Amino acid sequence: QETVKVGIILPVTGEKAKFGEIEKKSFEMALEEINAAGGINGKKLEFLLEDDTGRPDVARSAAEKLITKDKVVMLGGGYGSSETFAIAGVAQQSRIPFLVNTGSDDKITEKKWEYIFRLNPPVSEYPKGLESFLTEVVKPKTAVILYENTNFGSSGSKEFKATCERLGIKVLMMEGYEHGGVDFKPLLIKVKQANPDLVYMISYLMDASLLMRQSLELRVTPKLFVGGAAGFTLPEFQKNAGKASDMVYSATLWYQTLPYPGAKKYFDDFKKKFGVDTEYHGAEAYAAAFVIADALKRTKSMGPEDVRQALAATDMMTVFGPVKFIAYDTMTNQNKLPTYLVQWIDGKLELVWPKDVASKPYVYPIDWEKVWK
Amino acid sequence: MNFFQTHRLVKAFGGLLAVNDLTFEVEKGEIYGLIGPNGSGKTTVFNLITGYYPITSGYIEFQGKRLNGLPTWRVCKQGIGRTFQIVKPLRRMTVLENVMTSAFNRTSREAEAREKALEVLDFCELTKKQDYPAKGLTIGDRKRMEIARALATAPELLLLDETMAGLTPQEQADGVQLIRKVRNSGITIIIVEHIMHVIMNLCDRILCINYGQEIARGTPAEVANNQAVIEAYLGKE
Amino acid sequence: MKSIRWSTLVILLLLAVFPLVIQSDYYRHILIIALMWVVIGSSWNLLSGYTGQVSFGHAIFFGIGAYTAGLCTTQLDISAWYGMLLGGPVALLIGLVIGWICFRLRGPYFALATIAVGEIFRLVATEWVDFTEGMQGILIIQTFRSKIPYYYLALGLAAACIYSIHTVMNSKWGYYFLAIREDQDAAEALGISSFRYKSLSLMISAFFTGLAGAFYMNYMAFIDPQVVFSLHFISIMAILVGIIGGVGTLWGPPTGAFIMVLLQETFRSAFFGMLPKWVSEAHVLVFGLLVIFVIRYMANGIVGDWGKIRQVFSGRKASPSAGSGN
Amino acid sequence: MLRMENVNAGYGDVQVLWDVSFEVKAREFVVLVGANGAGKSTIMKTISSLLHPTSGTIWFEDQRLDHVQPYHIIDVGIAHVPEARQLFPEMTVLENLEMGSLCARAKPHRKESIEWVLDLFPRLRERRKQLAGTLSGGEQQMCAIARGLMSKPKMLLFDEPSLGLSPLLTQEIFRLASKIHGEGMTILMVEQNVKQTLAICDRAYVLENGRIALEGKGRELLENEEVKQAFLGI
Amino acid sequence: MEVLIQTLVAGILMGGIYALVGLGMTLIMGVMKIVNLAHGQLMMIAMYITFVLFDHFHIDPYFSLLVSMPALFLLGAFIQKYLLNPLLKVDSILPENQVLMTVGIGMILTEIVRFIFQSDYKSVKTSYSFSTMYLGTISFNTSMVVAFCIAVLLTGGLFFFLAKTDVGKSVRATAQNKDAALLMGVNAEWITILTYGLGAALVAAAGTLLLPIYYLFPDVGGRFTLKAFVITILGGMGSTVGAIVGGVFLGIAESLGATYISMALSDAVGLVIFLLVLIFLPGGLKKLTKI
Ligand SMILES: Nc1ncnc2c1ncn2[C@@H]1O[C@H](COP(=O)(O)OP(=O)(O)OP(=O)(O)O)[C@@H](O)[C@H]1O
Ligand SMILES: Nc1ncnc2c1ncn2[C@@H]1O[C@H](COP(=O)(O)OP(=O)(O)OP(=O)(O)O)[C@@H](O)[C@H]1O
Ligand SMILES: [Mg+2]
Ligand SMILES: [Mg+2]
Repeated sequence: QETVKVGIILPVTGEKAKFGEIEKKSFEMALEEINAAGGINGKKLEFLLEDDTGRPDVARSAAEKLITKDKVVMLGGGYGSSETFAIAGVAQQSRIPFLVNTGSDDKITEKKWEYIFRLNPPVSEYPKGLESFLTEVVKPKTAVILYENTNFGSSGSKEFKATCERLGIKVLMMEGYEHGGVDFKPLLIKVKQANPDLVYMISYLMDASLLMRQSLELRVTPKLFVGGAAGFTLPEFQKNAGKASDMVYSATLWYQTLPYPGAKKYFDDFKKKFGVDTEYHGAEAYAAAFVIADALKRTKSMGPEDVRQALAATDMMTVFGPVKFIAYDTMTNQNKLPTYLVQWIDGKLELVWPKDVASKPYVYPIDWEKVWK
Repeated sequence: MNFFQTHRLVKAFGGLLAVNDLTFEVEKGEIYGLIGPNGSGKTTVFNLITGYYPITSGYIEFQGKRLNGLPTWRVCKQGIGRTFQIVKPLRRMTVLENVMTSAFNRTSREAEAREKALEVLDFCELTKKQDYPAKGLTIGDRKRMEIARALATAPELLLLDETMAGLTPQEQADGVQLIRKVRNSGITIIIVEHIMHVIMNLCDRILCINYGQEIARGTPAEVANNQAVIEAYLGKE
Repeated sequence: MKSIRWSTLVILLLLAVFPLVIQSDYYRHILIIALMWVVIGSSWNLLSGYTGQVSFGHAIFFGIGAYTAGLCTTQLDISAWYGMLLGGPVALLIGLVIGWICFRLRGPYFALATIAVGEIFRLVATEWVDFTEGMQGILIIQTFRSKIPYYYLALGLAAACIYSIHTVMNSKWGYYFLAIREDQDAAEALGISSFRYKSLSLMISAFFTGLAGAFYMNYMAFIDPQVVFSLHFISIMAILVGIIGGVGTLWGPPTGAFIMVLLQETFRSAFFGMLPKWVSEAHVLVFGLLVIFVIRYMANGIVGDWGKIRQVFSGRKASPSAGSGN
Repeated sequence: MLRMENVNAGYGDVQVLWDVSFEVKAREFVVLVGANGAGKSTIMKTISSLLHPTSGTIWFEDQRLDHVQPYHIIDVGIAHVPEARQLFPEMTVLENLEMGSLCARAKPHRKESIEWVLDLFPRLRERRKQLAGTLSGGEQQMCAIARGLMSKPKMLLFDEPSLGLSPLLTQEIFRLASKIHGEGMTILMVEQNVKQTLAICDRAYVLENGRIALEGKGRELLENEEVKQAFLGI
Repeated sequence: MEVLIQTLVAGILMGGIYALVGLGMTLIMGVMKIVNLAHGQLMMIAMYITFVLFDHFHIDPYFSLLVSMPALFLLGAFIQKYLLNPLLKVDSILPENQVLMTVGIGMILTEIVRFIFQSDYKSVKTSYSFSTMYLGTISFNTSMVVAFCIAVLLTGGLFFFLAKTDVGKSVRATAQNKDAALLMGVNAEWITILTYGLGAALVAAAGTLLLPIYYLFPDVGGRFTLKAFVITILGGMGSTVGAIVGGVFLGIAESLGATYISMALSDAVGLVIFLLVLIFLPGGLKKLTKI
């Protein structure tokens, strides 16, 4: 039987494999559903998964292989921003469409590369959902920004600083750190000294939980802690940080209770199938699979130019929200999505902002002494 | 001006004075013997001359030039070659390569170095073994190679540290011949050795030290009959 | 130390016609990467295998070369190709400074110092955001869409590197390098300034590694500090290339480079998709096993122990090998 | 006490010992002489099992030694003072001596033994806290011999004990060897100081290219023309 | 002032953990002269053992020391016997072959763990995970205080072992001259196996004690290997007291660096000190403290 081949590049080994795994499973889950529902106009859809091991040079090799050897009709995946860049470079040059679903550096869609499409919002927009919350509810005067100095962390922190300045919030301190640290206390001592209203942290999973645990130890008590997505929304964060995770806010791109068709079902099915929780990365991947299938169903031929046009004409609903690739600000082929605010309340992650989609009312102000008892 | 001299040379290791106020001079063309009990500081003197250890005080002069503070390799360039008490062959290089390496001291051309090396090997009667890797040599041959290597740097002063230890009497006799030959080719030699008949046979003058200090000096006969030397070093036979 | 033989010319010729015969950009890409590793591995071997100063920090020079090229574009607004001119010399100068610091140390201490310096470079490149763009890395646009120019450039670089090393090793310097490796004290006594010659060896080594880095920038069009200054993916990989191929031999590192790059790619892609997926997931495991196997049974690498390997296959008994092959 | 029968041994493919047979009786002082590379040290290593023979047997009292592990040798009662000293360079002289008395036989007497050997070598007493690696050549040799004595052995293997020692010390060491021998110790010694050793030993073997070439009483060999020519350079 | 004191406290407590990591290394690298690039990976294995014991059998991490240390001892002994010892018998051009072997071992350990546990982050949460003691406004993390005390105890034990016992002396002797050790009746092979095993067991203690305050994933080891080198060189090769002094020194330096320079450069602070010590104080702090 003839198949339609699409290359998917994800880190399934190496340090980033944790999220690569979730995305890989989501892609596979989606693939089963797509093929069960008739595939691509009767042809079977096939995902050729390549491991980029979290390294740009390997990602590039993988892309080269998929394009020239396997002759895939398009590419998907792209987890780390650096790897995504490397893949995008090859894709653009070889004129093969590439749908990015996680790599979030703004620059990826700022190059006017017509073959590169992005499903997820760029990192600068992650705190958009937070913005209205701050202006309407908290009205903080001062803030501290902590970030891991990866591509994701440093560009995110810059954007948030700009946001703060726009909102008239004084940034008392903005400091990066090398991820994987054991002892964040020296950093947090300084935060305590600065005594800000808001602590905004862009951290991956375990740094996030250590930051909160050690804040508890040192009794760092701003009006609120907010995570910039990534680590703060995962179940492991709560598991590791325990009571230190309580009442912590986080920006997020997605939440299972959002009123998108199939969102809750995807979340439940994933849990049933693999026995573990999924989160926004998984939803991105799952949605990307359907966007790919949709475009391939609509394309005139499997030639790259036709596929590109089909992708560009996408206008559909997914578990991750509506998908439509447009040009706005400095970006092209970028999907525009709202972002949200979640909060850990009594050990559960709840969607708290915007109010109209909230799964539970937000808790504010917070009495840390009581929470951390 | 002496060809080579040390003046009030001192070397301290922590509190231990391994060389203590040692002054001696060597004339061009002679074979000068340095003897003394074990641990009296002979090897240390060599290490001071060749710059392995910094000098605590005093100075060393060679052909009117101070050697103090010169790094080892510069001392060699000045024209002083040495052998090691514990031989240090370049193990994975052949005998020829070993000697060529030191022949490069005076030339940068490979062919010239090879020629010089072959000449020295012939002189030291090692030609037959030139293609052996150095690690496969017997002790006797290793010591020969040490000498050959030191010679190939074209030294004017050669420091020999116990080159005869561990050789059979027959081999020692050959060694004595070799050293004579070296001297006859115009090279000055300072020799450290515990084997008395070698020292007595070879040396023009001898300095005997103990605890880093001079206890006697003079011709072989004078030193051999010196009471202090007999007590500290030679013993009664 | 034999002169270059006709077999070398045959290999060169085969490599030269390869991209004309094989049309797949994928295979060309793999060969380009392999050739780049030939340069890095051979350079590492000059310093570590021939001169005995085992470096765990060659990523420094690779990174410096890559960043020199990248910064040409971001800071000076000139083509990253100028990096091919500047990358080598800049790496060489940095090498001189690093040598000045680290050559006071011997053996494992030297190795540890190079690890530390390498990590410091990585951290600085990460932190000095204004200058290096930090973790955002440097992204340029590739000049050529075809692989062919990159291929011949890499081939030329590899050939120049091997030829230079061959020439150096047959000169006075070569003898001096080996002497320092075998016994530094003895070498000093023979009039060899170990510091000077170790520095020379490092400078040549850094120069070519820097060129490889500059090439990488131009070819990959994207770099960031975690990649080009990586301890694991550059420094240790350089050692693996050297050791598996055979340290202290001219053809060892090139052999090692091809084996490592090809194996890595083969396993990563699960034998080009012919084997089940878990093979791909296990590729680091297989790598580790390979390393252990080679070190355990072929201590001098594939080229260094070639005699031994041949004998195993022809069923004869191995005899102790003599001297360093070349 | 020690008997070697038809031993062949070597390193890798290179055979060094060819069909070597000899014996050392209890309380005897036997010397091995031979040119460089004749295989003297190899014989010593074979006895102390650092090297296993390819064929042949070695008996010590009633035990076969040819395939035991080297670390059992000291329990059997043999102390090997190896060529080139082989001290533990980063341990003090005292610690080196203590290492000599690890075996069950010697351990209880460690304190007395240390005093005893330090009396034998006053120089070592001066240097007892110094790291062995920084001792002069001769001091190291003394330390190695002293360490060998620490195990209260039944038999001592000396490999060129006078190498690098001053004439005075050389005499002292030979005197010492005679003294220990006089007190009932069995000794097998390799020496290049042929004249002096042959004068004090009971019997000697001459080794040539890995084969036993001559055997005889020390004094007799000293008169032997072949020996004179080969070793005394006369 | 409070900032400074809290920074110092954080540094000293971190130093306790570092000392534990360095202690195993000082035995393996300082005494045995094996540059062990698999050190962190051994620690990682110990952490997984602790994790499994906690997760499946609900055994407290402090009790699982009794399992993780012996288990790592066996693993270390296995590595030494079958992988490292055979290397001593071959004549290779670079003595650093052995270093590479440990790189390979590290890779394999990591990948095996990844095979079993995937790349997921794991952590254990005990009743005392959040326990903190306060002295005025200065906080002391209880788990770290305990780790510090155990580090002191183990250092004392190891010091006594190496300096005063015959087996300990045999360990040093074997490292310095294997043939001579054999002649002294030391079963040298067994001693090397014992030493590496002990080193592995010590780093296992570090891993187990770190787990309650940290987390684990297959790649957790690498950064600790580097720390271990820094500490060992800082403290002086083979010096047990040096390991704890070096550990605390590094902890304080990093903390001060993080507070007063930048958190992101705190690792660099450690590395720069490392280089300075290597170059200007060869022999490390041992040279100053003489132990
Ligand atoms: N690096 C060092 N540190 C401390 N003491 C040292 C060092 N090198 C030598 N010594 C001491 O200095 C003294 C002189 O040693 P040296 O090696 O010069 O003696 P030597 O005369 O050559 O003896 P031998 O004839 O036994 O070779 C000895 O007591 C020795 O212990
Ligand atoms: N470890 C080794 N590997 C290979 N060959 C060796 C080894 N040790 C010794 N040989 C060789 O074995 C032969 C005998 O050596 P041995 O050390 O027994 O001689 P020896 O009689 O003790 O000489 P010397 O007087 O020089 O000590 C020599 O040819 C030597 O090169
Ligand atoms: Mg001496
Ligand atoms: Mg011998």
